[in-house]
Parts: sequence; C-alpha cells; structure tokens
Amino acid sequence: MADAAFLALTVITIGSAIAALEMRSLIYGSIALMGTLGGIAGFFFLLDAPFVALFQLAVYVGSIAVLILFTVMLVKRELIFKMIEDRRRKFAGIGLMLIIMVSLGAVFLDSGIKTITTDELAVDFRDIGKNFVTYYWPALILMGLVLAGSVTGALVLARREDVEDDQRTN
Amino acid sequence: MEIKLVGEIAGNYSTVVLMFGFAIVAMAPALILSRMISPRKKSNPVKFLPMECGQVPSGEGRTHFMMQYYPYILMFVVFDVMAIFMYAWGSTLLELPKSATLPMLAFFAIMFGAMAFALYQSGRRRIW
Amino acid sequence: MSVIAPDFKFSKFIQSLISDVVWFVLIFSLIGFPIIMMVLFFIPMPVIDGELLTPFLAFTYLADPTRTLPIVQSFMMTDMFKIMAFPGFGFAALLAAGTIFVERKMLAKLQLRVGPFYCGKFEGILQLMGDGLKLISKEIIIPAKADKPIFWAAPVLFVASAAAFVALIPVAPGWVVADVDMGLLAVFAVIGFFPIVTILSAWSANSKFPFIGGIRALFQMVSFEIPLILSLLGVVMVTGTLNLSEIAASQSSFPWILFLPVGAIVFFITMLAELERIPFDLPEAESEIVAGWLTELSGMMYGLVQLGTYLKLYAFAALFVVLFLGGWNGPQIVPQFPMEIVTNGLELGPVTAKIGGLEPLLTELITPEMINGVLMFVLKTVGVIFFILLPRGVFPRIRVDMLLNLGWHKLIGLAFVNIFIALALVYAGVLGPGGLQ
Amino acid sequence: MTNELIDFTLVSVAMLAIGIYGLAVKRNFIRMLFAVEIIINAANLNLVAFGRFLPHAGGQTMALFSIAIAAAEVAVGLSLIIVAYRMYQNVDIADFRSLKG
Amino acid sequence: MMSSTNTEQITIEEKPAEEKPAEEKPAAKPAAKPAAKPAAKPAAKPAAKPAAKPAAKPVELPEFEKNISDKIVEKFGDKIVVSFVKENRVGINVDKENVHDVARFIRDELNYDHVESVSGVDYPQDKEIEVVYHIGSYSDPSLASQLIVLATRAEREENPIPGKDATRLPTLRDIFYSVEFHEREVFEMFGVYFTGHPDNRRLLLPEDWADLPPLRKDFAIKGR
Amino acid sequence: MTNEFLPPGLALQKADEKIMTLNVGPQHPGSGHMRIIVQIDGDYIVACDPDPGYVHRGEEKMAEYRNYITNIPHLERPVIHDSCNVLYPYVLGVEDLLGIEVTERAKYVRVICSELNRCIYTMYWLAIYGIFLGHSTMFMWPAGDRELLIDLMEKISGARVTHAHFVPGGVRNDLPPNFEEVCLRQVNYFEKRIREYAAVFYDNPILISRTQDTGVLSREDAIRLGVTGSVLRASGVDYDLRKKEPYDVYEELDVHSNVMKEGDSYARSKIPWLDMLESCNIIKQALEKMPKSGSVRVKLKPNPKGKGLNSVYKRVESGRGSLGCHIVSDGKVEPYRLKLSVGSFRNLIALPYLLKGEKLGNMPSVYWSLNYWPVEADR
Amino acid sequence: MTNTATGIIRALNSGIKHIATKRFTLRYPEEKLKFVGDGYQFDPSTGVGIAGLKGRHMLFHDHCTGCQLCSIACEGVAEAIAMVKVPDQQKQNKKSIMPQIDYGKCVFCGLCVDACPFYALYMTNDYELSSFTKEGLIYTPAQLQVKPYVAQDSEIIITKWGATHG
Repeated sequence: MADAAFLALTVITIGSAIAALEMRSLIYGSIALMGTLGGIAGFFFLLDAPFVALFQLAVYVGSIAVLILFTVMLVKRELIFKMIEDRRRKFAGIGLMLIIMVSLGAVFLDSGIKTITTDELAVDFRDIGKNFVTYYWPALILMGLVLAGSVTGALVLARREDVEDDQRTN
Repeated sequence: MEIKLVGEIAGNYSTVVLMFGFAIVAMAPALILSRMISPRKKSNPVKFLPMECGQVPSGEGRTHFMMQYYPYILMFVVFDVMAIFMYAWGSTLLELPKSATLPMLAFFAIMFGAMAFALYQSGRRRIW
Repeated sequence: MSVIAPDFKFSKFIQSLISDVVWFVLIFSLIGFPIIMMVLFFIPMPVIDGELLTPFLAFTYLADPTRTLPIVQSFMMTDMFKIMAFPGFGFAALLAAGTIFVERKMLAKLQLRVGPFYCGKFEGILQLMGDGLKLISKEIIIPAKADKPIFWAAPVLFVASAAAFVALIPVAPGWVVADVDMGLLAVFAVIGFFPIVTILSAWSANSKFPFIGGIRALFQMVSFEIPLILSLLGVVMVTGTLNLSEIAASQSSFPWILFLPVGAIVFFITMLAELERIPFDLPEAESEIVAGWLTELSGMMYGLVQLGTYLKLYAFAALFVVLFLGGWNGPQIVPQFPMEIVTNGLELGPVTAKIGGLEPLLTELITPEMINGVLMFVLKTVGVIFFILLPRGVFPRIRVDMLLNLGWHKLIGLAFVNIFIALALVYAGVLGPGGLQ
Repeated sequence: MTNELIDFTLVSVAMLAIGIYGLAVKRNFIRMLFAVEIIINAANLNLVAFGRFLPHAGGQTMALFSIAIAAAEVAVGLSLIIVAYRMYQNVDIADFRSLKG
Repeated sequence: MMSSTNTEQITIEEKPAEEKPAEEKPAAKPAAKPAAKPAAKPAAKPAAKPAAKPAAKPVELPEFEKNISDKIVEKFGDKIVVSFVKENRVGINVDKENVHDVARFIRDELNYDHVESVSGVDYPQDKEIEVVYHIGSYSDPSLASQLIVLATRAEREENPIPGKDATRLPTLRDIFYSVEFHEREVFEMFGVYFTGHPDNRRLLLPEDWADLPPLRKDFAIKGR
Repeated sequence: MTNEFLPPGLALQKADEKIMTLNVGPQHPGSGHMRIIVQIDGDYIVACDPDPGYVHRGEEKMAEYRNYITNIPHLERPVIHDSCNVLYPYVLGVEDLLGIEVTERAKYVRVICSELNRCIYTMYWLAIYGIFLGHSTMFMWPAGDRELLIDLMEKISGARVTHAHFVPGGVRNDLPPNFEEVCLRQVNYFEKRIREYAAVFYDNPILISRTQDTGVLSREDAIRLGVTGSVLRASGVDYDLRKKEPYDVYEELDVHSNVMKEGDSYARSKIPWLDMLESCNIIKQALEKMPKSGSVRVKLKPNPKGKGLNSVYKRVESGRGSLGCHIVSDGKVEPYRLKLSVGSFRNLIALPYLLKGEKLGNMPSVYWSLNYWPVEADR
Repeated sequence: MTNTATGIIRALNSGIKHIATKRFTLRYPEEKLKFVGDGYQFDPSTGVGIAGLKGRHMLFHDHCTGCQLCSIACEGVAEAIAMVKVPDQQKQNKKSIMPQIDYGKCVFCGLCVDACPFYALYMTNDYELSSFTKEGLIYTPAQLQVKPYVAQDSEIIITKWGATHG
C-alpha cells in the first residue's frame, strides 16, 4: 500500500512542482504549488511524522499559500498571465536541472544511503515537544526572534510612506 | 500502537482523505445532474455578463485589494506558526519538568513584543 | 378552507400508489428481470458457506435476517460505512438538514411569524427537500470571463473540506471515521482549506462583489484562526493529548468548560466567525456587497456551498461538544436491551420468534452505551447549534474593522489568559497527573 | 512494505533540481519564490526521511524549524514583492535592477 | 378556463338583476344613517362662513413679517419688489442681477440659513421662467416659522439646446449650500442653467433624455 | 465651503488605479430604488455620487393636468406608507387658496391619521434599517407590528396604504363607531412593543458600536446642508414643525420634540423611534381632547378654483421631516404649478458629504439613517 | 465591558422570550381580516362618507341615472370607469348607460363614490379580484350589481402573550 501511495505522491509532488513553475497563470501556479506542498505533507505521513505533516498542511497550505494567492491577486491581471522568459536560458536551465538530478542521484545511489532501512519504532511526537523546550531551547528562542523580526520587517517593508492624504482622511 | 513499518501511520489518516474524496464523488453528480435537468438557454449573452446591480461593470472585477488590512494577513502567517508551535509544547506539558516552561515564556515574550508592534503598525490607517 | 393546498383524498392517493406499483411491476418484469438474468448468466457467482450464490439464494439472503445481519454487521465495521453513513457524511448531513429546519422554525418563532408551513403536512417539514429540488433544477449561470475550472470545483471542494472536517469528529467511543493521534492538528489543517476555497471561488467569478466578499471572508477566517487555535491549547495542555477521542473520554467526570470557561467563550466566538454566521456574516453582507462571495453562484452550486456551510456548522458544534462539553459522556438514560428476548427469542404462545444474527450485533456494535453516547452527543450538539443560531435573531452584523479588532486585540488576549489559566491549573496540581479525575 | 530511504532522497533530489531550474530560468519574482519554496521542501523531506530511518527526533524538530523559517521568509519576500510592484508596477526582476545598492 | 367562468358569472348574474337591489337597500341605508346623521347639520354652517371671511377681510399685514420685508426694502430699495406679506411668509421678487446680493443679505443680516425648496414656474406668455427659493432659518428660533419667498426670473428660450442653455441664472449655491440638488433639479426640469453651479448634471431624468425639459408648459403629456 | 464640500461629481473624476468604482443599486439589496456610485480605496469610500431618479414619475407635471380633487389619489403615491402626511401640505395649501376653515373634529381626525401614518412609515423605515444592518428580527418585528396601525388606518379610511383620506375641507369620512376604544388599545400595545425593540436593537452593544461615530453630521453642517426631520434633530437642532409652525390642532396638544446632540448614524436612527413613542402620546392626547361629535368635512363646490394668480407654500412635519407644498394657482380648476419639497430629497444632499472617508461597511447604515425614501425623492 | 455584557445578555434574553410569544402572522387564505361596516359609502346629503373598506364597487341599478359623474371623477385619477349600455331599461336611466369598472386600472380611491349624487355606487368589502386575464378584471354593470359574499372573521386580539390574529 505504501508503495502505491509513494508512487502517487511522487507523481503529484514532482508534477505539480513542474506545473507550479510552468503554468501560464500565476493563480494556477499557486494552486499547483499547494499541490507540491500537500504532496510533501503526504511524504511526511509516509515517514510516520504526522505532526510535521499536519504542521506543513496548516502552515504551508493554510497560511503561506493564502498569502501567496493574495499577493498574486494583487498584481495586475495581465501580469498574472504573462510569462517572461528567455528560450536559450530555459534550455540551459533544463540542462542544469538534468545535470544536478543525474549527478546527485548517482552520488546518492552509489553511497551507503541505499542500504539504509529500518524496522524501529517511529519517533513519538511528544519527543519533538520535549526537544523544543529542553535540548533545542536556544533554537526556539532564536526562531522566536526570527519570526518577530520577519513580521516586523515585512510590515515595515510593505507599508507605504508616501501617502497623499487628501483623499483618505476621515 | 506498535508501529514498526514505515508508513503505517499514514493508514489512519487515509480515511480523512477518503472522506474528502467521497464528498467529491457524492456531490459532483449533484452538479452534473443539475446541469442535465436544468434549462440551458444561451439566448441572451447579456445574461452571462458579470452584472453589477443591473449595470455593466466598469473596470476590472478582480482588482480590489484592501491594502488597509494587509498587515493582518502577514501577521497571520507568522503567528499561525507560533500558535501551532505551542501545540508541540502544550501537548507534552504534563511530561515536562517545570523549568521547561521558561524558554516557552521567553518565546511568548518575544512574540508578544512582535505582535504589539504589528498591531500598532496595522492600526495606523494612514500608512496603508 | 385552505385554498393553497389542494384537497387531499385518501382514495386518490391509494389509487395513484396502486397505479405506480402496477407500472413498476410491469416494467420490471418485462425489462428488468431479463436484464438481471442475462447479467447473472455471465457473472461467475461467489460461493458462500459452501453454496453457490444463485439468484434464488440471493433472494433468500435478502429475506433471512439471520443471514443478512452478519453481513450488515461486517459492513458496519468497514470504513466505507463509517464514511458514508453513521459518523460520517450521512449522519452529518442529516443533522445539518435538521439544523436548517430548526433554524428556520426557531427564527420564525422568534420573529413572531410562521416560517415554512405548507410543504409537508406538519409545519413545513419537507421544505428543505423542496428547496433542494428547486436548486437542483435551476439553471447554473457561469459569468462570462469566469475561470471555469475553479468556479466549478470550488463548491465541491468546499463540501469536501467540510466533510473532511466531519471525518475527525468522534461521536461515540470507537465511532469515528478517522481515529488519529493528531486529531486536533488535523482539524486546524482542514480549517486552513476553507479560506483558500473561498478566495479562489471569489476570484474566479470575475465580479466585484464576490471578490470583495471573498477578501473579507479571507480576512475573517484567517484572523480568527489564531484565536481558535490558541483557545484550544488549554484543553490540550490539561489532557496532554491531541487525540479527539481521548480528549472526549478524559471528561468522564466533568467537562472542561468548568475549568476553562474563557477558552470556551473564545472558541465559541471564533466558531461563529469561522462559520460566517451573524453577527460575523459580513462576507455575505447583503446590504453592502450583494451576497458576498456567493453572489455569482447559482442553482446547485449555491446549494452545495450551503450544504458545506451547514456541515461545517455541525462539525464545529461537535468539536465544541467534544472539547468542552464532554462529548458522549453523560448519564446513562438508554435502558439495557432485554437480552433474554434477543438470545432466547420472543415467545408468542406456540411461536417463538428469534432472529439469530441480532445478538452479536447488539452486544458488539449497537450497545446501549453506544446509543446513549450518541444520544448525549446529539443532544449537546443540538444545544450548541441552538446557541449558534440564536445570535442570528438578536444581533446585527458587525463591520470588518471591528471584526479584525475583536479578533486580534481581544480574543487573542483572552486566549492567552486561558492558556495561563490552564498552566496554573496544571502546575497547581488541580488537573493533570495527581489532580482531579 | 517498507520504503527505503533512497526513494525519498531521490524525490528530494528531483525537487531540488526543479527548484534550481526555476531559480535559474524564471524571471518572475513570484515564480522564483515558488522555486525557493520547492527547494526548502526538498530539504525538509530529507530531514524528516533521515530522522525516520536513523530514528531520532532531531530530524522532525529541524523540519519544524525549517518550515517556520520558511514562513518568515515568505512573509518578507512577499512584502518585498509588494514594495517592488508598487514602485515598478511589475514583478519582473529585470526591472528591479535599480534595487542594487 | 378563467374566461369561461367569467362568462358564466355574467350570464348567471344578469337574471336576478331586478330583485337584488331591492334586498340590498335596507342593508345599506341603516348603515349609512348613524354616522351620517350627526354630521349632517353642522356641516353646512361653518363651511359657508369662513370661506367668505378671508376674502372680505381688509389687508392688514402681520407685524413681524412686515418688519422683515421693511428691512429688505430699506437695504435694496427699488431693486426688489415685495410681492406679498402674509402670515409667516414674505415674498420678494428680484431681478436676476441682484439675486445674489439679496440672498447674501438675507443670509448674513437676517439669519436665514437654508433653502427649503427651489421651484421653477414656467410663464410662457411672459417668456420667462420664475425660480422661487423658499428660504428658512434653523439657527434663529424667532424665525423658525418664517419663510422668505425669493423669486427671480430668467428669459425663457423657446428651444433649449442641451449644453448651450441660454436660460441662465446665477446660482445661489455659494450662499446657501443646500440649493445644490434643488438647482440641479430645476436645471433638468426647466432648462435653467445656473451659472457658477459646479455640478450642473442630470439628476432625476434618464441619461438619454433628449426632449424638452419636462416641466415646461410646452412639454405636453401624451394624450392630454 | 471650499475643499471639504467638493461636489461628488468632480471628486469622481480624479480616480487612480487602486480605486474601484462600485455601483450600489438600482438592483441591490442595500440601495432601494436608486443608485449610489461609490469609489472605494480598499475599505474606505473615497467619493460617492447618488443617482436618484429610477422611480421618477413626474407627479408635479401630472398635477398640472388634474383638478384639485383628483390630484388627491395621485399626490399620495410618492410615499404610500406616509400617504396622509404627504397629502397634508397640499390639502392645507388648497384650503388656504380657497379660503376654507375646517371644523375642529376634522382637524383632530387629521392629526390622528397623520401621527398613525408617521408611525406606519417609521416602522417600515425601521424594518429596512434593521435588514440593512443584518438584523433580520428587526425586519420582521416592525413589519408585523406595523400591522396594528395599518389596521387602525384601514378602519378609518378603508384602505391599507393609499388612504386618499384628506381632502380640502376636512377628511373624507368620520371615524367608525367604537373607534376610540380600539385605537387606544392597539396604540397602547404598539407602544409596549416598540419599547421592546430597545433590548434587541437600540441598546444592543453591537449595534451601538457599529453605528456610533459613523457619518457624523455636525450641527453647523446640518444647518448649512439644509437637512430636515430626524437628521436635523439628531444633529442637535431643535426644529420640529409641529412645534415651530403648528398647523391644525398641534398648538393644543403637548408635543415634545426629540433632539440628540451626537449627529451620528445611531442618533439619526434613534430619533424616529423616539418620535414614534411621541406619536403614541399625541394620539392618546388627541383621542382625549377630540370633540366627540361634529362634522368632519366642509362641503365644497364641485370643482373648486383658485382666485387669480396666487401662490402658497405650506409645510408639515412628515415622517421624513418638513414636507412643503408650493402651489401656484392661476384661477383655474387645475393648479398652475405644484412643487413638493420633500424631506428625502433635502436629506440626500448629505449623503456624499457623510460617506466620504467612511468605511464601505458603514454605507448602508449611513445611507438609510438619512431617512431617505427613494420614491419620495424622485416624485 | 459590563455594559456590553449586559447588553448582549439582554438581547439574548429578549430573543429567547419571544420564542414563547404568540405568532402574529395572519395566515391569509385561511384567515381573513374582518372590516368595519359594509364598505365605504358616501352620503350625498351631508357630504360626508361612512367608514368602511374601499373594496370592489357595488352598483344599484335602480338608483343609477347614467349621469356619468363617476366617470368624470375617475378621469383624472385612473380612467377606470367607462359608461356602457345596459340592456335593462330603468325608468330613471333614460340613456341606459351605467358604469363599467376596470379593476386593472382602479386605484380604489373612492372618489367615484363621493361623486355619485344618487347613492347608486358604493364600495364593498370584497378585495379578492385577481384574474388570469385583463378582461377578467373588467366588471360590467351586471357584475357590479352582485353583492359579494365575504367571509371575514379574523381580528387582532391582544392578550398577555402577545397579539395574534384570532
């Protein structure tokens, strides 16, 4: 069962990743990106990490995708459908992609990773919670700072200072 | 639960996906049936125009953007992460030593500071 | 006296029934039977209990409860039954339909009017069916320049998301579609889909009012998701689990609303907002933006969105019950079945009526505890639904800036207060290991 | 029925390659953001996969941190897009040359 | 189906036509009597008297209103004509050259602050259109029941061309802000262009109205 | 009087890209029979241009073709819910032109009808105000309780909405027997009912927070814009024609005019409600003081004519404020010119002024709190 | 804050209280409102009307003289009244013309009743005049002669538990 699910998820994930980059419409691209993120969440389920999977769904699909959709809808309609690209560059990119894929894949296939399997118990999600506040607590604080900094920075960036206030006073 | 095989847990969650799929399979026929039995007259193309209170709308229909409330959606992305992070801590609270609350409180404090700043910024009407 | 309702004559009714039956028998025997026989000729029949399943035998299976009941029982154990019927879609849709009826009649009573009255013999009980038929037979209008795939898919996806939400709700011990460890997190993940569906539907319609409504709905759902998530953390902290069934089971002696009333209130308010119900129905504020993001939806599309909305309402009310009101826990009011009748059969003079397969069904699946649990659950859910519906009668809708202000300033603060209350309760030893319970 | 680590790793490699292709070819700012997201997800997949096969809670923890940081990154990135769009009425990075220091 | 029943009704009803009213009459009369009787006598008397009164009365002008009209006359002299002074109403006719000054005087000196109504009256025989402003006061309690009826006239062109209106009057909008919509209405209904009005647009009539301004006397309703 | 009073039409011209033009009406659940073109920047209304006229019937032109009596059923059409009050200035004006004095009982009957009609209108208005704010109960309750008064008016005049009851010279018919008792009972119950509205509507914290401080019309602006009726009195100007220029028998009755200082939507919506309570009071007083018998109609000649070129302007306090009727007569059986100066039309001018800078969500509450009745404004 | 809380609780309380209040709805085809008197009439001798519902007209053939006053009165209002020939010869009606009323146009103002100097026209309590055709709304003198059957029995009853149409 897991194999079939794995194959389906692989197809969904990689297919929608390509679609996200290649769809003409940015809105459809965003939807395809959601598919990619959901597929990754599916992989997390397969890896017995439901907490991470649901976190991925709630955060990526639930909020980041919303933000992306929202921003995409902000830009003008013709920009949503416009593809700006260079043909030669595209072929070069495809070549690069294939090179990376083949070389890295060969490296991995050749390495010892291939033989790693496991029949041990999956990690309980409670361990993650414990890790957070015991072993990784400096990282937690740091992440808090990063989040705080990001929201501050995003707000400061996104606001506009040059407001001509004649129309929008109350 | 003895979970030794990789991917065993996913089986539990598959019913949610099944339910999702079942709803689609069960409800899509309603639309198709409706499409089949309902009248379809394309007599007047005006009928299918996006009307706006009986007038043909002026301008693009998809450009409205409430910039005034954009900060809230930015804040949502960040604080949603925070909220779900807290579940990792909250669900294991009973097994944790009491000292483990301190880093969480520090995390709260940082997030409170960020939220206070964000709410102050979003409350200022003139800059959005 | 009545002019609207035509005269009902029993004889005519019987007559029409008989004519229908005659037509059915005629057509079935002329067309149906040959087709069935032909089909059966080509299909290899399964062997059950060492016998080849002939059509004749299949008919005896239908007639003989001792043979059908085990099949029914094993069918009831399957996931498909759970998804389709009992704790899943059918049950939720039934409750949702009941909700719509109760809402209409209650609102009518509150507003000193009659409400649905003529459809169905009793107080317009069939009105919903009539509305459904009407919606399904209405033309679906898709505005020009609309984004068709998204526009078609959005209502179905809305219902599907609501159904996925329903799947996580435990109704009675063991009766839940998906009994998952991270039930609550899964709920949050599912809730996250609604804003996306809404905004996509609104965007695809290519019209101004839906778009404004969709943006508002997005802001509303998104802003209230954080207080929603935070307000439930208190319950998770004192129970130490994310499994909804375990949370419900943990309230066997007292519901958490006694200890965490602040969280319950915050969750109730955010629930109203997530459901877009008055006073938070501003995405559909008809006096400003005609019907919000539903403006361009017509016919059955609108019907599906409404179905999804009411499924969501049921699911949220049930979530409230599970988290704060103790789920299926409650006094045992359903009496024990007279098991000796089931095991020994009912003796009527010389005849003993005994149904063989009934006993395992009643002892394993449909126990009195399960029925009681479902009853308690339904009663509590209906109570919560009543309180969800009641504000529609007495409150006006609020404005979008007031809404955001409420969500971000007040409810998040209250949710944190709730978290600290829970923390204090745990650290003071009132709840948790060594505390009450 | 057990999947092997190598399967997940290969998927991750494929995602990474697609992401790099997107970064290299696309000039639409939003699409580049998509590509970045894809790369981050590939990394997360690897983290969780290794965490499962060498049973250790650290993998999942790191993945959680990574997702959170990605959220922060998207928030800032989209703000940048809004600023740039407001300035140039476009989302093509070729137009953003003057943003260089 | 309906028409058949209708004809039935007629054919049935026509036969008892002679007997029916005979039955009806006693039912109708007693119902009429109790209400009609007390009303019968006093009805005639007061009707006759007051009707005759105001006509016969000599014209004695109310004092307060006379005062107001005197003030205006004192200021403007023969530029204005006091058309009538009635209880609570003072009527003034002004040329269109002076209407601005008079209105300003009324606002600044006499404490009138708003315009209740602007009505145009078409006089085709004089080739003039009269615009009547009813000016009242909210801020001065003593003037609460008073209205100044300021009338001015503009030459009436026979064939108004939209966009090139020759019937022109100075606007009072910069003096009384409240005339804005009223003047727009007069503009479209009478074709009086108010020079200086910032927003002389259609208000009530459809956008594609291409006929005469409808409230002029030479715009005839069809069939009348 | 300069920049802030920029007329809507001019403000509309300078639109930029992020500003969206939105038609609200004429087929809109929140507009009535009119169109409001609003321009919104995000959630804020930048400019607004009301476009009435979708129900324009040319009542004033029609009146020039009909004699003084046959005008009666036509002139009440603009506001059929307030049909007595909309006829009232016309009837007073014609009586003035013809020089008729009306009997005492007729005056009292008129006052009762007028007050009942004011309540009927205000209930309708209130119902729609409720539904505009998303309060469906507030739509149903007034619509139902209005029936009590409609029933009374129907007993008096024989028609439920278009009464055509006032004529020059009095009223068409006397009160039906036993009317005082029924009227008192139903008006008392009505008063009890509308006091009940406070709990769900006027004292409702959500409503208060939603409508308070929105669309504030200051006293000076109210005077300058020349608004009338409840809009004026909500801004702190004590101006009620029933007290300031009493017609018929209002002098003899104890009329209290309700004034509020705030000038916001809440005050504008509360004044009509207070007025209804006051109307109940007036009806009770009038029932008490009314002469118990006497004629109610003065007999006129079949086709009354005015005397020479003459003009008269009469006004009454209707449900929407001062309602004036300017009649110019040239001695024929038809009026030479008839102009209705209606409260709705006069209040409309405040709409673009009030909506500027408001939130889009405030549009329905501000718009309808102006006590605007589209059909009356169009005439 | 307390003000808000009490306000919300008051509103909810009022809502729940009204669930127990009687319905006010008049269920129209089953119940019909009772009206004052027999309908609007006009006494030409005093010049004052008699209160009643302004419903469908009723014409007394033996009073009508065919003077056309009602038709003239209606001219400025609705133009609903036309004078038509009637077959039966009345002695006061030399021209044998009587009013025929088009209820598609009539506004039920009752001015025709006021205009009749002979007490020949008055209005009844019948208001259910709908028809599927325009012609069905035109009532000939013969139809106008019929006194309508009206079963109107429902009245507003005010009780302690709210008002109802009983």
